[in-house]
Amino acid sequence: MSKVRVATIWLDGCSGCHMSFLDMDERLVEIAEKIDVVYSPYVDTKEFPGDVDLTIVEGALSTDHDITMIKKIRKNSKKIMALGDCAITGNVSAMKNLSGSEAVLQRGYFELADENKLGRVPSEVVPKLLDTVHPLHEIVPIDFYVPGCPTPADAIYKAITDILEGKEPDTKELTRFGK
Amino acid sequence: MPAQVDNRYKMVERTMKKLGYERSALIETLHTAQESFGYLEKETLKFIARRLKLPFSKVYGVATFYHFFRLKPKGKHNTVVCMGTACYIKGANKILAKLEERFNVKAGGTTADDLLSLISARCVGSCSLAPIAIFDDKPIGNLGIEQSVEIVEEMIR
Amino acid sequence: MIHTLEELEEIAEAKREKDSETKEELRVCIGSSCLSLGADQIEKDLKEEISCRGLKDKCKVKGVGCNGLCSAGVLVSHIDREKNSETMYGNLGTSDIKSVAEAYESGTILKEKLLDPHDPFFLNQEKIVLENAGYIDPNDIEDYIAHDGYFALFNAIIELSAEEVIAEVKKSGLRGRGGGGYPVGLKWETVAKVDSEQKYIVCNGDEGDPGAFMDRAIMEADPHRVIEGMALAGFACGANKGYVYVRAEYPIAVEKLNKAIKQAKRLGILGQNIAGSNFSFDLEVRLGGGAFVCGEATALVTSIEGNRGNPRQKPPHLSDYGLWGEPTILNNVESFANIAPIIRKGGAWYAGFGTEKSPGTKVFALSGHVKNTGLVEVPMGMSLRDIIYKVGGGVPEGKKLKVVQTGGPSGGCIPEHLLDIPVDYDSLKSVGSMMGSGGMIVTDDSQSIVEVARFFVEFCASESCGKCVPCRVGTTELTNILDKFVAKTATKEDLILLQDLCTVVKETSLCGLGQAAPNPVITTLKYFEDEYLEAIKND
Amino acid sequence: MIREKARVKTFKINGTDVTGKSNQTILEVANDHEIKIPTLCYMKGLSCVGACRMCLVEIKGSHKLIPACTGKIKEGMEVETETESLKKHRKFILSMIFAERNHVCSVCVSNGHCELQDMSVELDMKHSSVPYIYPKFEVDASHERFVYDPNRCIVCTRCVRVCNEVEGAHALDIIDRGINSKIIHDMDEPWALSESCTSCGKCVQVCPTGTLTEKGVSSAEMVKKKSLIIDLLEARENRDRK
Repeated sequence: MSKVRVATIWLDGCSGCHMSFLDMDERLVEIAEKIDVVYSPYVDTKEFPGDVDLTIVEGALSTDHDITMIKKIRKNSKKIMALGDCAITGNVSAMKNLSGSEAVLQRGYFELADENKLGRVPSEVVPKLLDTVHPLHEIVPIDFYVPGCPTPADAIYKAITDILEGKEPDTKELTRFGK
Repeated sequence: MPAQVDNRYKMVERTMKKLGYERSALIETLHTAQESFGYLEKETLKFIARRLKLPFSKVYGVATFYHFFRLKPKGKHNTVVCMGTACYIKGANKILAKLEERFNVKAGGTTADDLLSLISARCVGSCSLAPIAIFDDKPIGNLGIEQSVEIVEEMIR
Repeated sequence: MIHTLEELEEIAEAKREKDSETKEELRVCIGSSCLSLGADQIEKDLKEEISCRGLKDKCKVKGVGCNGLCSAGVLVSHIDREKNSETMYGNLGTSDIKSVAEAYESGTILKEKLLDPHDPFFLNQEKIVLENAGYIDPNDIEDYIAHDGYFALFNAIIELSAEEVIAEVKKSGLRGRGGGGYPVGLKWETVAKVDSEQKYIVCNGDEGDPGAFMDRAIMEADPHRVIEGMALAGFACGANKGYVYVRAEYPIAVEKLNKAIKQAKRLGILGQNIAGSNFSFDLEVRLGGGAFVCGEATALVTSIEGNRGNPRQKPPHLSDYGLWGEPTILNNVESFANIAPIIRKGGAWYAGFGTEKSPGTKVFALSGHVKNTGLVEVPMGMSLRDIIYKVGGGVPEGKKLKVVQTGGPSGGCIPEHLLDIPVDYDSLKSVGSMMGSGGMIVTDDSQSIVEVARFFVEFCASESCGKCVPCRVGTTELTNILDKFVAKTATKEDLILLQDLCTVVKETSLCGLGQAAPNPVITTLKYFEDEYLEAIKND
Repeated sequence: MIREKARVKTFKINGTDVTGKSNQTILEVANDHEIKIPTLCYMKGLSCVGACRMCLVEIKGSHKLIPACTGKIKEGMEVETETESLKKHRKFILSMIFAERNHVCSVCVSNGHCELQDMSVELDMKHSSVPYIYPKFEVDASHERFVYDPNRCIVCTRCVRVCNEVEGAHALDIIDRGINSKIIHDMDEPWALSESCTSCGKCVQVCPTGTLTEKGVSSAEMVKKKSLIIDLLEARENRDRK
């Protein structure tokens, strides 16, 4: 039996959920026997591949680039798992929505900056902020939700093994919003 | 104490007395207070709360629940645009939008120079004359967009 | 102070005699709509013109309540008692008054302002509630008495038992005119049977539906009729205190009611030992504050008690636990306005109008894209098409009718192809709308249906009291999603969400406002789904 | 008002026979029989308002859903508390509560001790069915011992009720209406300046979320005393009257 093609991606999040992923420790070996990681911050692939069985997405959608990516991911993936509170609720990433992008840029590039040589908000290389940060499911349909901040390794392990066994992931006992 | 010298407080007091200082007199009293003072200031509300032996928070809760009550002073002139259903389908929303734009004030607000308060009403019950607006207590029906601007301009001149 | 039917009859006779001294009358409609057009000035000017011409003894100028045909305001009727004729002028401005007076003096007719009394608008109506509107002076209790006023009350107190009054109301089949359509007689009977020392009669005059002004017209044109109906309810149910809860936005109605109550008290028609009996009934007016939700029974009652108008979960119903926890009858203005004629002429007479399950007549406020806007009273069961085309004169400017909205913001939109349904409680419900209080707003095909739905939902969102979650959050979410449909940026998922939201808000909200708030969306989705689909962007 | 004598009534909850006194609510009888019905605005000892709609139940023969916290029991009634449609409705309504304000659990002092958070697990609500609204509210940290963060409020009004009904101060109430409803002190003044607040802290103890919390505590410490109110009421009932 060929291995399940899995991608992981980190959009607007803190990478905490990816760290948690690594916290699965020796269980990673067990999982690695069943999956091929075809795209991930852990591996060196530049382009998001086609024909992915499962994509695990950390983080919310904050920029035009995030939107392009999630649409591409949806197109290229059979299943998508929203991992962590940012992906599911917007969480900390979406707290920006209370003040708006302009205020956040002001704060980041001027008020808190020691030195802003450009004298303005950069418009190249850095993707453009959306007016509103969205959780994934507000833009594309999502198949599985595994909350947590960050999602504990046990919950990630349970979710992945459940999915590999063809079951709906049941992580109720292991994680919740904010855990 | 201003309550003893101010005639407006006397009006309020009269309403409360008429209703036996019952707690249920609150809304009637607020109506009288708004009529006498033009709007409901916190000081006025606290006066009423003390006289009727009601909690401050409750009085404030009631005063903010009912949209008839104003907690801020009105402008010198006011325009009430009816946004009832009949007026809406006859374009009242466009009149309101135009007035908001022309006089730089949002519905429910007062212009910076305190000249004009723009108010949107739920239904003034004159649906036959839709769209209708009330300019300083004078209702004018079958309004046109430009006409409404002209009337307000004339009014605040 | 009057104590007997004979004394009441004396007042009526004296008034009629006094009236007959002046053979003719010029009646100026001073309903709210005509007032907006300067009717008060016209009344004043006309009085002056007539007295200048030395015609004061021959002709009386009097202000009367709403005549109904508001779109032709200001209206002036010339009544000639000897010839038993009525000439009606419409579309009058202050500049026309001289010509009206001249025409009157010279015995000619002002042709360009003449309204046809045989216009289908007048012919197809049946006036019970509005029988006095446009005829009597609302400021004059004697005028009301001279038009059979308070005879029902005195007759009931002197001749009938409380049970007999209730029996007549039950026989009439009258259903609550405020929207729900609950049988009035049954409601009264329930409260009458409750053993309690204190009971209350409450009249809902809050009329919060935008596009509805029936109750306003009744209170302004014929306030004593409401008082009589409430006093009869008090007699029938053993209540000695009543409240009329009126919108603060209706200052004229408030003024007329207060004046009427004062007059009735002076004559002993309200107060202690009415008609020499041991029945006492007192009435007070209470002002609303501009909250649509206060049309809901439990919210209205808590508002009278001086609180925020939050509804509470029913049961218990008002008949068990109403105002200040006491058994309470709550009906709206139009319901009470029907009572006096029912007691005067009998329940069976009333049941002869309308349909079997919705007897009587109903007053509608016709507005929007229809030629004759105004107040109409028609027998129940008349088809929507007849009301709009025969009475209302159809859609102007040769446009096509798209929907008729009945039942206020929480009612439904009825499309053209269903116009032949009879207008009664059950038929309207069967097409997803409801009777409501009687607003009837006609929309022509220039209107986007999604925008109409959004308008109503936004109304409910801003009128939600905020107590229960589904209404507080759900109506706002509905508005936000409909914004996307209006902007044509909605997705397929939004359409599903819209439907889900409608279901949850409808089924789980605490009170009628929330439960009915999705109705305009549900009906427009049912009849105009294509307009929603068109608003979905493809990408 | 006529008070009827409490009589024992027998009826069914989820097919099981239960008994209760006629003045009891469905929720009270369910609790007595250890049948769990989800609740948020309900708190034993306070008046019932039926606002959160979590405890909606079906009653056979009626098409209307009734909140168990206000619904009085009737002889022979058949109550269902866990039908598929009820579960679906509850989850959807819970979504609405989450979407209404800014419930960012990860940065909340009540994280781990929050009834709203617990409810998301209990009802297995994995994501919000409705879009987030993102209103903005200022935090009131003026009081020396407590903090009020309206961003986390679910408008259950437990605080309003406990202050009015148990403490008797009525320092809190709601202003405005609909989606703009907001809990306030006195006339929407900073908590520290409230003339009516007795600083008893009952509102903090009954608050189901991180809206009303103690100042300067960690999320591990911010555990509310859930039985405080009922203990207090019972103690008052039994106090020595000498």
